[in-house]
Amino acid sequence: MTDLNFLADDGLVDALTIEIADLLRRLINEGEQGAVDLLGLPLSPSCVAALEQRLGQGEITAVLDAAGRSEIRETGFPGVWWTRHSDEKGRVVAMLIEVTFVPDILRANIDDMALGCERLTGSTHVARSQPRSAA
Amino acid sequence: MTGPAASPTPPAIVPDAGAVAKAMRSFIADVGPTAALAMESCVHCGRCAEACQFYVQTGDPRYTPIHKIAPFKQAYSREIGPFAFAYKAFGLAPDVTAAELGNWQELLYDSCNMCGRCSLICPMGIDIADLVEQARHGMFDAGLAPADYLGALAEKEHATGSPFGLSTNQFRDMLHEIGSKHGVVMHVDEARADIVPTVSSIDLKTYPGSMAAIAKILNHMGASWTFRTDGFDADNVSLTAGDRMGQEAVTRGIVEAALACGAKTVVMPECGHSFTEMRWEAANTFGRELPFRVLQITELLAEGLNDGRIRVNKVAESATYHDACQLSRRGGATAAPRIILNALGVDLHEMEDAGETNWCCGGGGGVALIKRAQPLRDKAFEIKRRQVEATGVATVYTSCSGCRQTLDHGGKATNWNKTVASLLELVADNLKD
Amino acid sequence: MTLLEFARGPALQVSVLIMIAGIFWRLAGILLLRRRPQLAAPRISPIGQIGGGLSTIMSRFVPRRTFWPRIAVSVVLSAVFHFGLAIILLAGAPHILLIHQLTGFTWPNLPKGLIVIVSGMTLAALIALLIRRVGHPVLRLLSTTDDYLSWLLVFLPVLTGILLSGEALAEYGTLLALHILSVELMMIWLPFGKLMHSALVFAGRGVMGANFARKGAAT
Amino acid sequence: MDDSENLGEMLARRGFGRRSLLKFAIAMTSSLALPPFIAQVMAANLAKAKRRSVVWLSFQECTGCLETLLRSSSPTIDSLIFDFISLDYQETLMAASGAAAERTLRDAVAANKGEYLLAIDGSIPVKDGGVYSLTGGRSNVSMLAEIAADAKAVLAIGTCAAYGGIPKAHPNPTGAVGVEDLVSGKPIVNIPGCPPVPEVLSGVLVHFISFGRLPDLDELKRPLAYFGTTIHDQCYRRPFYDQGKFAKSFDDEGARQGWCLFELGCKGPTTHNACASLKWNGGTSFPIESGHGCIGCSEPDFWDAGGFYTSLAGGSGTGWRNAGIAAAVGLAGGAAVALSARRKVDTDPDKTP
Repeated sequence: MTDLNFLADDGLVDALTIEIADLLRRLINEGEQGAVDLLGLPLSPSCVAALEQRLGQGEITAVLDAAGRSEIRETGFPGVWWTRHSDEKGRVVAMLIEVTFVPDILRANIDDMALGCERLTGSTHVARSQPRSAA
Repeated sequence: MTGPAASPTPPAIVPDAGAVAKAMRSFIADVGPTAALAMESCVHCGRCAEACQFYVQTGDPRYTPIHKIAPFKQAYSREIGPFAFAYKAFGLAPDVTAAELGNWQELLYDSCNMCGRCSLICPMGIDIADLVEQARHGMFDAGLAPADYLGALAEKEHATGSPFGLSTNQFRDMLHEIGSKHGVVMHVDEARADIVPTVSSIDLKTYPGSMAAIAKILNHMGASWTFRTDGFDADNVSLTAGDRMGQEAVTRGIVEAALACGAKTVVMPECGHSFTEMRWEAANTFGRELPFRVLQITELLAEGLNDGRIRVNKVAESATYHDACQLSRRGGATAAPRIILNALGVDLHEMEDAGETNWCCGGGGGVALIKRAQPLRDKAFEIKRRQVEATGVATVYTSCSGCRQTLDHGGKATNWNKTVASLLELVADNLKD
Repeated sequence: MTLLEFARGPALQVSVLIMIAGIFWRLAGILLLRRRPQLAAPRISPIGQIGGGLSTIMSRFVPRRTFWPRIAVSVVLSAVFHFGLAIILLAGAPHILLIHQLTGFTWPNLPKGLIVIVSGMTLAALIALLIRRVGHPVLRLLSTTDDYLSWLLVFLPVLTGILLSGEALAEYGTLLALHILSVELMMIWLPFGKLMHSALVFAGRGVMGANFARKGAAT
Repeated sequence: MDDSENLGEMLARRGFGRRSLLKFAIAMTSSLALPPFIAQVMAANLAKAKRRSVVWLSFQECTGCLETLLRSSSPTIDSLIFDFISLDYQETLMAASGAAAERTLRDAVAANKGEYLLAIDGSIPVKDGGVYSLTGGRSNVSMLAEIAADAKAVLAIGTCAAYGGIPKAHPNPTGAVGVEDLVSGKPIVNIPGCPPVPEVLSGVLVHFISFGRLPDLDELKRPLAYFGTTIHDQCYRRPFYDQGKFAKSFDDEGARQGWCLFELGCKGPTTHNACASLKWNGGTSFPIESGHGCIGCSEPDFWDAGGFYTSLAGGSGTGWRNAGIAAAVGLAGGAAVALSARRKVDTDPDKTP
């Protein structure tokens, strides 16, 4: 199929760059987080690649393995994160630019920690040898 | 479009309502499929104005050709159009008011030569000249033909058969007088003859020489011919006035005279409308095909020159030729005059738009016979004057006395240094015995 | 029954039938009037007269050279409009498709971009023609409500056609419905007003051509 | 699975932590075309969401909608969500039947009065008192009326439940109608499609569970997030449409090149659905991508909107017979008028001979 993505990619990339810079400025000045849902925008694959190239690579790349693989990468601009979520079949279900100190998904969740804590205490030899209390 | 000049608007003539109704009915009586198709097709594109000498020279939008039949088109739509019932039910096309019709006298007579130039430019193929002629029937029946001169002449023609009220005896005497004056044998009212030449009243009054010329040429040809005083006047002023009864009477006179002497050919004189009437309308007016041929004088001369019955000397002269609209554009006899001029060896310089798309001299269709139309005629003459001067020649030949008279008057009014002459007389003057 | 289904269904049927009935009514109403006899001896044969008629039908598309200077604007504008409309209708893909579905004939179409350009020119010509009709003293004198109504009923289909090709102002379904409805309005008015000239022009020119050829006169 | 456990706990028990839930919420927010920050709120609400009772009534239907919604693919979050909602009554799926099924239905309705979700697939025949579709001897019409009364919201799943669908196609012998024609005074959401796109239902359910109300709907009560644009606007073959490159038959060169199927009757331009973006069978393909034009199955009365293979640009002609009649009427009228015109002219008193 002819590649019709010659449309002015750089035009779109510039527009997105300006918006991201705006969000970053607001985060810095007012501490307000922001995000851009890339899947919601009519972006062609080449345009996404051009944006990715524009934002570049940062110091952190995190991989999340939960209900499919997700990659949370800090771009070349601190506070600007590129998040790509895929489901078990590898289909990209969400892709966004998050402008925040640390994306929420990286932070451990209080409820998970509570359950984890129980399991942790239950995992010692002592705990394992006692009869289990009624579930 | 030259600057709009204030053309003289005649006093509005207000006929009574009965006359208006009569006018509409008589117009409608003539409307057949062709006229109906024409009126239904107009898309109001305004191009016909750009071909009409009176609009072009004055810039007055009222002189737009198709506008000239507006009241009658209204009547047609209301009375016999395909959606007449709707027009009436919704009152779409109001009845033509008396005042309205009165204003149209100037549009249908003074400013229309029925020359048909507008019909050539019309993208819808509407023969506006034909519609104007039918509209004039309505105007005449409503007593709205311009009284000064055209109307008067038509009345006389209706009564006596000649617009100037000449009796047959007076006409016979005039013919013999012309014959003796020009030393030409005149055949008048003979019982049998192959060719019957008819006479235009203008020639009788202003160019008697042309009668001598016809006689001289017919004698030269050794043809069996005769004038017939019982049907001599070809002018048919009634036609241009819109008087169908008068028009029919004149036509019937000529046809019956020709039938009486067993003519094989009737020759129309140097005149436009008479040719149109006799060649194309007489059979319809008479009701059956005519047993004889109808030729315009130039057609006869061209035929004679071609088959040797007429022999002429060469004339070393350069000239131009003005086509009469009814002969060339409307009548299809454009070639004959060229054959004649060529035979005479005339160095012919054709005017711009010569032949089918020629500009009218401004006097045709009875306009020459309307006094108050003089300013309009002068404006139309300006075109013709420019065209003739552009050829650089000294003489303008024509084969229609109407044009000749109009160009003469126009020339005199502007002391024009050109001579306007008759092609017929040129042939007669150069016969080779 | 959405607006589009109405436009493509009953409205299309009714308007086409009204147009057909109207056209035949008007033609019959004209051509069945009493014919005035033509008894004068013709200059050429009946075949020649038919030839004259056909040649006039074609010749009147291009006015005689001598008339051009005075009617150039009218000729150019109406030519751009009529040819534009013809190209849109005969080379536009959806129109060819419509004809194909009705008659089975089909032929290659021009790319949509070109058709949009042509439609733009057609629209511009229409607007210029309207301005001229209102501005020019002769045209203003001659024009009736039918002229302006007929103009509007031709302008709307071209306008809605352009909007439809843009597919921006509203949804495709709505734009297509508006386009079809505007064409239907035009079809309903066609037999009763000036648009009838699309049929009468050939009859008119043909009759004049034949009559004049009969007289050997200029066609 | 006791009723007190909330969704967060159930998911955790099944090995899905809060990150998976947040990831799912982010995906759903994007799918529902909601602003990105909503994901946090959605995730929080989902975690605390209590089990929501759902009653599923199947009326005059072909079970196609049910089949497409209960995918068998590996347990993903949204399928777990389906497990989470307690599908208290579904005739095809539940073990009980006959009188026992009816009791279950009555109990579920009574227990969750005013709180349960009513999902319906299939149209409701109303002709002859609704006799054409009965469940346990009771007409669907009366069942719908009774059970819809206490529902918190009604989900009409599939074009049949939404607009009457194929049973309603001309001549509609059973007098089939959609849910919205019979139920009023209740939030109703139509999820048309024959069958509908599965993700749409999960989107609507998640939205309802997270925010307690239905997502924004268009004038035909369809979720704007999924039905806001037409297939045509999202179609990957749109460039060919714009260039005028159309397949003329299903196996010509154009079709093989993947050109636009407009001329082969595609109803994409007038059909609102998310097929072109969400695609089917887990994003594999959708009708146009597989070479067949869209048949407009998510639009009301799609079955009667002109043949699937006559293009939108086409029109149903009048037929030569009708055209002939019109011409004849015209000719007769014109002739009559012309004859009366002739008579008028002939009887004119002062007509010249």
